[in-house]
This record gives sequence, structure tokens and C-alpha cells, in this order.
Amino acid sequence: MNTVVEGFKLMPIENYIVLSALLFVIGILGVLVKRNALVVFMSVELMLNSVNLLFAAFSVYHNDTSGQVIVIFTMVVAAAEVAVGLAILVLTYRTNHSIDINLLNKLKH
Amino acid sequence: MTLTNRSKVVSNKKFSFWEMIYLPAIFKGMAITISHLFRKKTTVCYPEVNRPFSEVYRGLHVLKLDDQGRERCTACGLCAVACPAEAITMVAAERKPGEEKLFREEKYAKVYEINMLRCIFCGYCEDACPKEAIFLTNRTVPSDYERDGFIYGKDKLVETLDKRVDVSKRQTASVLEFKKDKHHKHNQ
Amino acid sequence: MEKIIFYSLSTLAVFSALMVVLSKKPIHSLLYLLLCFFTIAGHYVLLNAQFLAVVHIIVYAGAIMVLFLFSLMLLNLNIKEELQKTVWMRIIAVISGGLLLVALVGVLKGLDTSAGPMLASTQIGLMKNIGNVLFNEYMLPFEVASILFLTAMVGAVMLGKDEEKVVKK
Amino acid sequence: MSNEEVLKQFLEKFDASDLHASESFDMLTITLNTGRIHDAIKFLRNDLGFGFLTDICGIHYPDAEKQLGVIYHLHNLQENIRIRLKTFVTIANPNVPTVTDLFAGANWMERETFDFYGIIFDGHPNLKRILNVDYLDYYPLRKEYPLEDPTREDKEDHFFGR
Amino acid sequence: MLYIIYKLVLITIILLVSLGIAMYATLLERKFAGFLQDRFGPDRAGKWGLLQPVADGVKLFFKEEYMPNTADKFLYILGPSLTMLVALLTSAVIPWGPSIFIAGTEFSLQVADLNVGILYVFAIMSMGVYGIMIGGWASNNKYSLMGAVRASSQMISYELAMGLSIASLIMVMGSVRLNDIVDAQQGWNWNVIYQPVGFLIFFICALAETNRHPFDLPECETELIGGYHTEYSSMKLGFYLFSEYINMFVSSAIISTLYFGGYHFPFIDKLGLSPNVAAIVGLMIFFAKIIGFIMLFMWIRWTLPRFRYDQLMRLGWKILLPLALLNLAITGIVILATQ
Amino acid sequence: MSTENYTIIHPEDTDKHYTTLNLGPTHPATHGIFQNILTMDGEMVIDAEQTIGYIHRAFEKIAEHRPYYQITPLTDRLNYCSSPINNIGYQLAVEKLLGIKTNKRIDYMRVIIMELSRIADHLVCNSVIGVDSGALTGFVYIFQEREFIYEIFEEICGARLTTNIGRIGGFDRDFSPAVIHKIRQFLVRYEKALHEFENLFIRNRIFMDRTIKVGPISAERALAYGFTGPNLRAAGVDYDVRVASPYCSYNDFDFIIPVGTHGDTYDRFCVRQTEMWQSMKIIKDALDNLPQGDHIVREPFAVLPKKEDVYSKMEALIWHFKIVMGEIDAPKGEIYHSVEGGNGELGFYLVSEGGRAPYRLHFRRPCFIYYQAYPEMIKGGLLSDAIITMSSMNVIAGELDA
Repeated sequence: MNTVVEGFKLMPIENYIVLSALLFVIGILGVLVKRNALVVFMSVELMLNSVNLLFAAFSVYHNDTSGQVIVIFTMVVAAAEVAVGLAILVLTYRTNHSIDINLLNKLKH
Repeated sequence: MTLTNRSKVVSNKKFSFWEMIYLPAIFKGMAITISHLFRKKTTVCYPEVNRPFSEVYRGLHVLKLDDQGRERCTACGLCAVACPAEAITMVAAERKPGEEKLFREEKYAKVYEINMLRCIFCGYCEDACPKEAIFLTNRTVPSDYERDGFIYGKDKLVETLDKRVDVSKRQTASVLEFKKDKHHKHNQ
Repeated sequence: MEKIIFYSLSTLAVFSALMVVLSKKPIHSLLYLLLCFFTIAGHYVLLNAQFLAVVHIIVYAGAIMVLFLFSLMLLNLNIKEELQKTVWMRIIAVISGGLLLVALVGVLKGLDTSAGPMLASTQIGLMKNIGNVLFNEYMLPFEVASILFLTAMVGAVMLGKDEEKVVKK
Repeated sequence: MSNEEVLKQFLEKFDASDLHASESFDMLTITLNTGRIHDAIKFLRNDLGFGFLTDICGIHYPDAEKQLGVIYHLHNLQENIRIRLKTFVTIANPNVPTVTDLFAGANWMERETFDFYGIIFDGHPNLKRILNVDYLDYYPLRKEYPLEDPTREDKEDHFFGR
Repeated sequence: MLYIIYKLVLITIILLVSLGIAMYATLLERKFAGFLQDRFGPDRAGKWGLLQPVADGVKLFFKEEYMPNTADKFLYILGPSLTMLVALLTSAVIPWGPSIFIAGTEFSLQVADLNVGILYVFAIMSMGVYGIMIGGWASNNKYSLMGAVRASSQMISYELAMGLSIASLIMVMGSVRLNDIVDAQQGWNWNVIYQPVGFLIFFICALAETNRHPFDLPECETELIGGYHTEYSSMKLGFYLFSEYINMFVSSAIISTLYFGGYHFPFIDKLGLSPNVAAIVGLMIFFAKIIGFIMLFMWIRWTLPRFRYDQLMRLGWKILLPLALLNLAITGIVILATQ
Repeated sequence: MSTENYTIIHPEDTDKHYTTLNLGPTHPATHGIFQNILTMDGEMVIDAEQTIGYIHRAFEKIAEHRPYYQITPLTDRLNYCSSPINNIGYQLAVEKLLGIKTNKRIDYMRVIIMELSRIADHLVCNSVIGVDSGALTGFVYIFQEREFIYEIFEEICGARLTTNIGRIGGFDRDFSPAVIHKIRQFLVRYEKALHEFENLFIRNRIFMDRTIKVGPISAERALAYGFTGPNLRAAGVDYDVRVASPYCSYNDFDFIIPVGTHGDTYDRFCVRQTEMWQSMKIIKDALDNLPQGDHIVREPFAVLPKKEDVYSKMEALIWHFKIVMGEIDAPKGEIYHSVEGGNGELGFYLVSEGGRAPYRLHFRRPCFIYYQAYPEMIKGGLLSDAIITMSSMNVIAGELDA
């Protein structure tokens, strides 16, 4: 694969910026619009990924490996978050029989 | 609870170390299965090879003729009575003069039908027959596409003189001994 | 060539990301998100960050999304009507999201990107380089991350533990 | 323990007035009133060691006054002795106390008896048909029902034989 | 351009060979099972039943296409397709043999020489669960759902131990490129000698990942009828059944690549054959090893009872995972000590 | 293990979401047609309810309308894995009613046949445990021997599965030399096959894990539920009809009664396995000591006369007609006779009011009685346990539904 990819030029960094921004905003929209906690979670993952992409792009452009290492850390955090988050979700489902986030307002009252 | 002095506990649920680690038993099992790879196969390749049936097999019925080609059945109805599945139907008729070559007794079965779909091949008809007329044989009932095809009339049941079915292996030694006595009316 | 690949991947990414939000059924959102992750992996490959691409697939597609799918199945969501927020809420969300997009793009546009396009012959995305950096400069964060991971695992197990209902004495 | 001893001990507990004991093919048979059957079985189980319920089945005598009968076979495993208990009820009032509280295994046997004879076991936890379909409206093993339903027409089909 | 055409041809050949091997693996399975069980196996279609896979294929094609009307149509079709796709993808990075030289140009018998080869394999294997889960979920049947849940939890659990056993292999090899790994195993230097425990764990996990006996809980016919493919019929069912054999083929290829020297064999390497002959001999050796492993998979299947769900989890988490960790630690210590 | 030991949650009084799973009527593991409706919490079985009667054939009603000898074919179809035991058990009951005493040769022949069919029965059950736990090969190895047993039956009586073996008073024909030869051959080859089968399973940890502590039942509960046969013996009660109330000269033979400890699936497997070894020993003994004598008791009022007499003598012919027409006048009385069937105490409760047919014939079908304990045995187990428990109980739909 390195033989194939090495022939490619990199796209200008602006393209990655715009793409990441788009994905990030779509993620935010998902968080804001959806009430299904699972989909909200997925949107959060989407946001994390857009940031990851930007990190990777910048790291390549500046020829600095740290960016990619940080992506790996982000993945670790994302995985941990998902593990705990889904466990909480399952628990709320057990008590509420729903994963509508509008029902998760018991602390408010 | 112990009721007798013959009991013995036979299950051992303790694992030894080698049983704990799974592998020896697995290898042993695999050795057993692989040892079968070259054994003689027990498959009977059916349409080419037929499994030999035992001589006393209870299969397709036959209505016997006597040595002169006369039907032995006298339509006494015992087989129909004995049949637990009620598979046998018969209509009796009087023998007319001139039919002595066809029927042995004065009364004969004009219609003799066995419904092979009802028949359970229990062998009671053979037991019940006092005239040595009906026997089961070690042939099987062939398959058919129509239910009609399983109602076996005299056309399918009665043996022909050129293709007689040997049932002597089904009969006891004393009967065979008795049959040698050609003076007796039954054996004529 | 790279332009075609980049733009088709980007279009697919944005489309599938949009579908994540727009799909009615959660399982469809999930599958679109999966598709989105694959396009992002494609971008990583374009950036010659192969290790990242593969790890991305293993972690996101192979583990996280499976977990999502798993909980989706277990929760047995036979919800007839789609859970949606009110129309007002949605309009507000779209407007604020759009504003954020404008702001983000505007801010990032102003960055100095004079480094310019270069050949992707860079080797920094290879496993060896990442490993070197990860286990030298980022040793401490790495270990901290592993502790975080362990904590998350323990937490998830504790949360997910069901109190024993049918107990044989 | 022989049949005589069992009978003796049994009669000490239950008076012999409306009770009939006989022996048929080496098995003690006691016929007693429906009201006392539960106590009798309990006594046999707890005090005489008949801890094993072999069988419950019904029987129908259309000519008798009390047409329907329930027959219990109990077994004392230690002494290896069997006993048969019988009780009869009328067809209008076919109620017999259940023994499911004494023997868990009586559950299906009583359901089967109910299914075939319509004997109602009072106190049974789940008395419904077991072998026949739920919507059957008669009790097929009673003697008034012939072996085959004469109104059935499909049986005259040529292919069913006869 | 020639390069791209060559790669396309190679991809086509590998796909066809995978499919062909998988097809005949079904026959081999039935024949082998038959011979282990004192029977002949299928012997009616063609000589020794050689046309049986064709007959099966034709039969599956002409079976009624059935779809439960409560099923999610799109996902219902996606499930088997995804399984098939994922099963075929892995074969891209396997080095099938040494390079062939034609007119001085090197043609490598490998579609893509990734420098993250093992990780690629691992990534694709971790995708295998989707097809089963989606298919099982979309059929809207309790048995299917149970099969899908079993499949996913089983595959996720065994991926861990598998990853760890691969990690210790990578530590020994110092590379994740499959070519490097194969080339390091010339002569008797097979990895199985250095990593016997790792091989055992990897093999058990490969059984679990391909849903083969004794880990075939997702589809165990006596409990879940057909598991995740209970509701499937016709060619969609065929895809599921077929992908199991492709998976088996690919897993065998990977096991022989990683632990059994790939296309190398002792003594034959030393014969000093010309490169092209060596390539062909290597290819044959590789396929012999693959078929050997496929037979081993089948042999195990026809010998052992299957695990129960909780026992399977116990084996994965409480036995294989600690064992793999221990193996990793010991490997690390030995490497440090010998450096 | 009583119900008090469980915290039983009913679906209605908890907000927990339970699923129901229909195990049957046609499911690969039911090996027949009956239904278990399982209430499940994920993989765990919370409760079960059985529906049976799918193949109910009203044998008890039919039997009230049939002459005594025509009932034997009905008993074939109870436990069709060991129909000779049913046949002979029924014939023994009728002989007891009619007061026919059989000679030792008939007894020994019956013992041989019954033990052969016990082997056939246990063999199916045990190998099916293997199948349901996923190992088909052991099943195939040992099933060949079942075929061989059927060949022996075929040689004896002419039929393989629904044998209708024997007649009231003995057998329709004596053992031919081929039969003796085949039985001796069987004893040799079965020993090998059984050893092989045992090696495949009995100490294999996967199999032991699958079966130990699976579907357990304590001796008290088993007795309360009316368990008999291997299932009761697996729980630790050494009740065996062959020893408790010997029939057919069973007291001539010395054999041990294998018992288990906890009544779980492994115990049942081991008990059946040992019983097969014991059966082989009994067959060997019986065959070595097979006495001389007639193969049927010539009681003229109940047993068909010799064929040659029927052909030649008037009196014999009259008797022949009478018996075939079913006009034997059985004495009044009621009788309970039980034999040790493949699954346990197979009882025949026969009420005769005189006349040609039984007034009432009730079959005590062991399957029917112990299968009601199934929910209690599988509660709290997994689905796999439920299936393997069912196959180890050897539930046979024919016997279940009569």
C-alpha cells in the first residue's frame, strides 16, 4: 500500500479543516436534535472523530508524530467513555424502560 | 435411599489434573475419531446393494397357491378379524363348477384387498390363517405416487406358479415335517 | 487522482454523517456511522497514517460500534415513533450549529498554513515512528491512559452487574 | 410387612364402616369414601411409608350408582409392598380432593384423569386438559362414547381402508 | 498500468481460488466427517461426489427466497453480504508464495504488501461480527437474535486473547509485515517452536472467530435451530454457510503464515531451485499447509462436544486471556534477557 | 431442591422484561413433538411450561375394544426405542391375569430380548446427549450397534422397530441358530463400541462441564415426582423393578444397580452407561444358561395351537378360531403389573370384567410422570442446560402421549 499511497500528493490543509468542521457540526447537530441517547452518543463519537482527523492532518503537515499519538490517546478515551457510557445507558434503560434523554431529568426535580 | 445391597455409585465428578487442562481428553478423542478413518464403512449403498433381510422378515404379503396352482384362501375371514389395523377386506364367493382348477375350496375370496397404508406388518394374519394361504415375506412394499396404488388386490398379492415365494423358512420344523405327509388332505 | 479520492471520500463522509443524524431508526444511524468511520479511515490512509487507519478500524469499527450494536440489540428498542425534539428546538439547533460552522471555518481559515501541500512521502505515520514517540516522549500519558482504561473497565463491569435474581441455594 | 398388617394398621386409623377391602392378585385394594381418600393417602404416606405414588387413573362403570372411580397405586419402597386405593364419585358431582400437596407427581396424573373422565380434583393448581385439545367438550374415556365417532364422514373415504 | 492490471488479475485469481477452495471445503467436510463416522459421505453427484458442491449451489440458487415480513428488508440482505465481503477481504494481505520473475519483472504473489499486515488481518477479523449480528437482528426471530448476541459476545471476547497472542508474536518478529514474518521463518525457524502457547491460543481463538466447533454456539443446531441464520433461505443462507468455509480457509492461511512458515518448508528451501520453480513449490507447500489446517478444523469439529455459553466466556476471559498475558510477559522477559 | 429454594420471579410482578421462547413442538432437540414454553431472562431459564399430547393416539380407549392379543402392537408404539420391553411387559400382565406360568426357557428368552432393548434404549439416550452437546460422531459410532440390535430383533420376530415380539404365553417362534450367533457377535462387538464411546465422552472435560450439575434433582423430589428407572437411580435411589419385584426369573441373574449422587445429567449418563454394561452381563449369563424347553406355553384356552394340528385336527381348528376371534373368557379381576422399562417402571393396570377385551387398561408411562419435573429441573439454568437435560431425561413423545 505504501507504494500506492506514496505517489499521492496531499490535499491542501484547508480541505481537511472544512471537512472536519463539517463533521464536527453535524455531530453537534446530532447531539442537539436527537433524543435517543444512543444516537446522541454516536454523534459524540462523530465529533471526536472529526477532531482526530484534524489532528492527523496537522501532524502530517507539520511532520510531527505527536499529533498521531494524541489521536491514539483520543481513541483510548473514546473507548473508555463508550464502555462506561453504555453501561450507564443500559442501567437507565433498566429503570426507565426508555433511553429518551428527556426522561433523564430526575436530578432536576 | 438404599433399598438393596446391590447398588453402587458409578459417577465420578472429580477432575484429575490432566482432565482439568482439557487437552489429553481432546487428543484421546481425536485419536479415536481418526482411527475410524480407515475402518470398514458400514454404509449400505442402497439402490446398488440391498441389505439382506432376515428370512422371517415381516414384509409384503403373499397369497399362496398350492402345488396345482389353486388358491389356498377359503375366505374364512380370520385374517381380517385378527388384523389390529383393519387393513384387510375380503368378499367371499361360492366356487362355481368348472373353477376347481382355480380354487381349492368351495368358498373363495372374490375380492381380497390389503391396504398397505393401514397395515402395520404385525404378522397376525399369518398367525391366524388356518389354510397356509397368507404369509408375509421378506420383500418390502414398493413406493407409489397414488394412494390407490397401496391397496393391494389379488392381482398383486397372489403368487404365480412360475414365481413361487418360498415361505418354508417361516414355518416351524414340525409344520415342515407335517407337510411331507402328502396323504393328508391339507397337503394334497 | 488524489483529488478524486479525497472529494469522493469527503462527500461520502459528510453524507453518512448527515444520515446518522437524519435516520429514523437507530440501527440505521449506527450503520451510517460505521460507514463514516470507514471513510475517515480512508482519509488516514491518504495521509499515509496507516497505523492510525488500522487502529481506527480496530477500535472504532471493531470494538466501539460493536458495543453500540450490542446494546442496541439488548435494549430491544421497539419504539414506534422516532424520538425527536420539538421543531423549535431543532430550528435553534440548526441555526446554532450553522453559526458554529461559520465561526470554526472562519477561525481555522485564518491559520497560517504556509507549509503548503507536500508529497505524502512522510514516514511519520508508520508504526515504528509512532511507537518511538509513544514510548519515549509520551510514556507517562500512555501509562495514565492505561490506568484510565482499567478504571473504565472496572466501572463498566460494576455498572453492568445485575443483582442476582434467581439464586440456587 | 404383609397386606394383612397394612390393613390392620389402616383399620386402626379408619373405621371399617364404609370401607371395603379386598385382595386381588396379591395386592391389597381398599375402596373408601371420597371424603376420606386424602386423609387415607396422607396416613399411608406419612405413617406406613407408602412414599411413592405409582399411578393415578380413572375408571368408569356406567351401571353403578357412583359411576366414576379414581384408582391410586401407592408403593412402599422400603418394604416393597404395593397398595391400591379406590374411590368412587357420581357423574353429577365428580369432585375428588387432590393429592398434589402430598405428591408433586400427582399433578399430571390428575390432569390426565380429568382429561379422560372429567373427574374434578379440588385444590389442583392447574386442572386443565393435558393430552386432548382444550376445546374438547366431552370426556372421551367414559364408556358412553364409542371408539370411533360414527358421525365422522371422512372415515368412509375409500383410502382409509376397511 | 501493467502493475494495476496484474494486481486486478491477481485479485480475481485469489477470489476465485478462495471460492473454489471454500466450495470444495464443504465437500471435504462432508467426506471427512463421513469417513470419521464409518460412512462414505456424499458420493452420488459425480465420481466420489465431486460435483456435490455444484449440486448444492444449484439447489441453494433455486430454493425459495424467503423473507420474514417483520424483518428489516435492507438489513436482512446486508447481513449475509457483509459476512461474505469481510470473509473475502482478509485474503488481500496474505503472501501466497515467493515472487515470480517474468522477463526480469518481479511479480509478487500478494495483493497488498501492507506494513501493518497483521493489524489489517486483525481489523478485518474484528469486522466479521457485523454480518452475523445484523443478519440475526434483522430476521426478527428470537433464536436468530440469541445466535447473534452469542456470536458477538464470543467474537469480541476471543479477539482479546487473539490480539495478545499476536502481540507476543510481533515482539518475537519485530515486524508486522506478513512478508517479513514469513521470510524470518525459513528452515526450521517456524514460529510455532518459539511461540507454542501463542499458537495454541491463536488457534483456539481462530476456531472461535470462525464459529467452528467447539465454539459454534451462535448456530448450534440443537439449541438455536440455526442460530443467526434460522430465517435465511436460498442463496442468502448459502452466503452464510459459504463464508464460514472461506473464513476457515483464510484462518488456516493466516495460521500457516504466522506460525508455520508460510510457503517455506525445511529442506526444500535449501534445494536451490530457480525462483519461479521455488515460487510454484512454495505455493503448493502453502496450500498443503492450509488444507492440513482445514482438515484439523474439521477433525476437531467431528470429535468434540461444544461449550456452553458461560463456559465459553470463562475459557476466553479466565483462561485464555491470562494465559496470553503470561505468554506476553514471558516473551518480553526472554527477549530482554537474550538481547 | 424444592421450589422454596428459589426466588421465583413471575413476569407480572417485576418490571423486568422477560422473553418467552418456544422450544418445540418441532425443534431439533425435542426428538419428537412436544412443546416447552420457556420464560427466559436472556439465556437463563426462569420458568417453563410444557404442552404435550401432540401425538396422543387414545391407546387406552382402543385397548378397551380389542381382544387381548391385539393390544400388543399398541404397546409397540409407547416407547418405540425399546418396544420389546413394552410388548413383553404387557404379555406378562395378561399372563398373570390368565394364570399362565411360563417355563424357564421363555423367561430367559424374554430376559435376553428385554436387555437387548434396554441397551438399545439407553444407547439412544446417551448418544443423543452427545448429539445435543454437539458431538455427533459418538452417536454415529454407537448407533451402528443399535442397528445390529434391530437386526437381531428382525431375526427373532421379523420386525425391527415396532417389533410386536412374542405372544401371550411365549414366542411365536424359537430362537434360530442365527439369532444365537448374532447375539454372541453383538456381545463381542458392542463391548468395543461402548468402550470407544465412553472414551470419547465420559472423562472429557468439555462434556463433564456440560453435564455436571446440570438439571439436578434430589432423591426426595425425584420420589415425590414419581421418578423411576435410570433417572431415579441417578438421584441415588436404587429402585429397580427387576430387583424389587422380579419377573421373568430376573432373580436368577446377578447384576449391580448403578446409582448416582445428585441426579444431574452426568449421573444419568453414567447410570445408563453402567446399565448397558450390566445388561450385557445379563445377556451373556442368560445365553450361556439358556434352558431347553418349548418356546410357548401350550395353554389351549389362550394360546394358539400348533399349526400342523390346526391343519389336520378339528378340535385344534376350533380353538384356533376361538382364539383368533378373541373369544377367550378372561377371569374377572384387576391387576397391576410393572416391568423395568427403558425409562423406568412401566406399569400395566388391567381391569377385566370378563369377556374378550380389557374393561380398562391403563399404562403407567414413566416418561409421562417424570417429565412434569422438567421445569423444576431447568429453572435457573441456561438454555443449553435445558436442552441437554431434556435429552438426558430420555423423553419419548410416543410414551409421553400414549
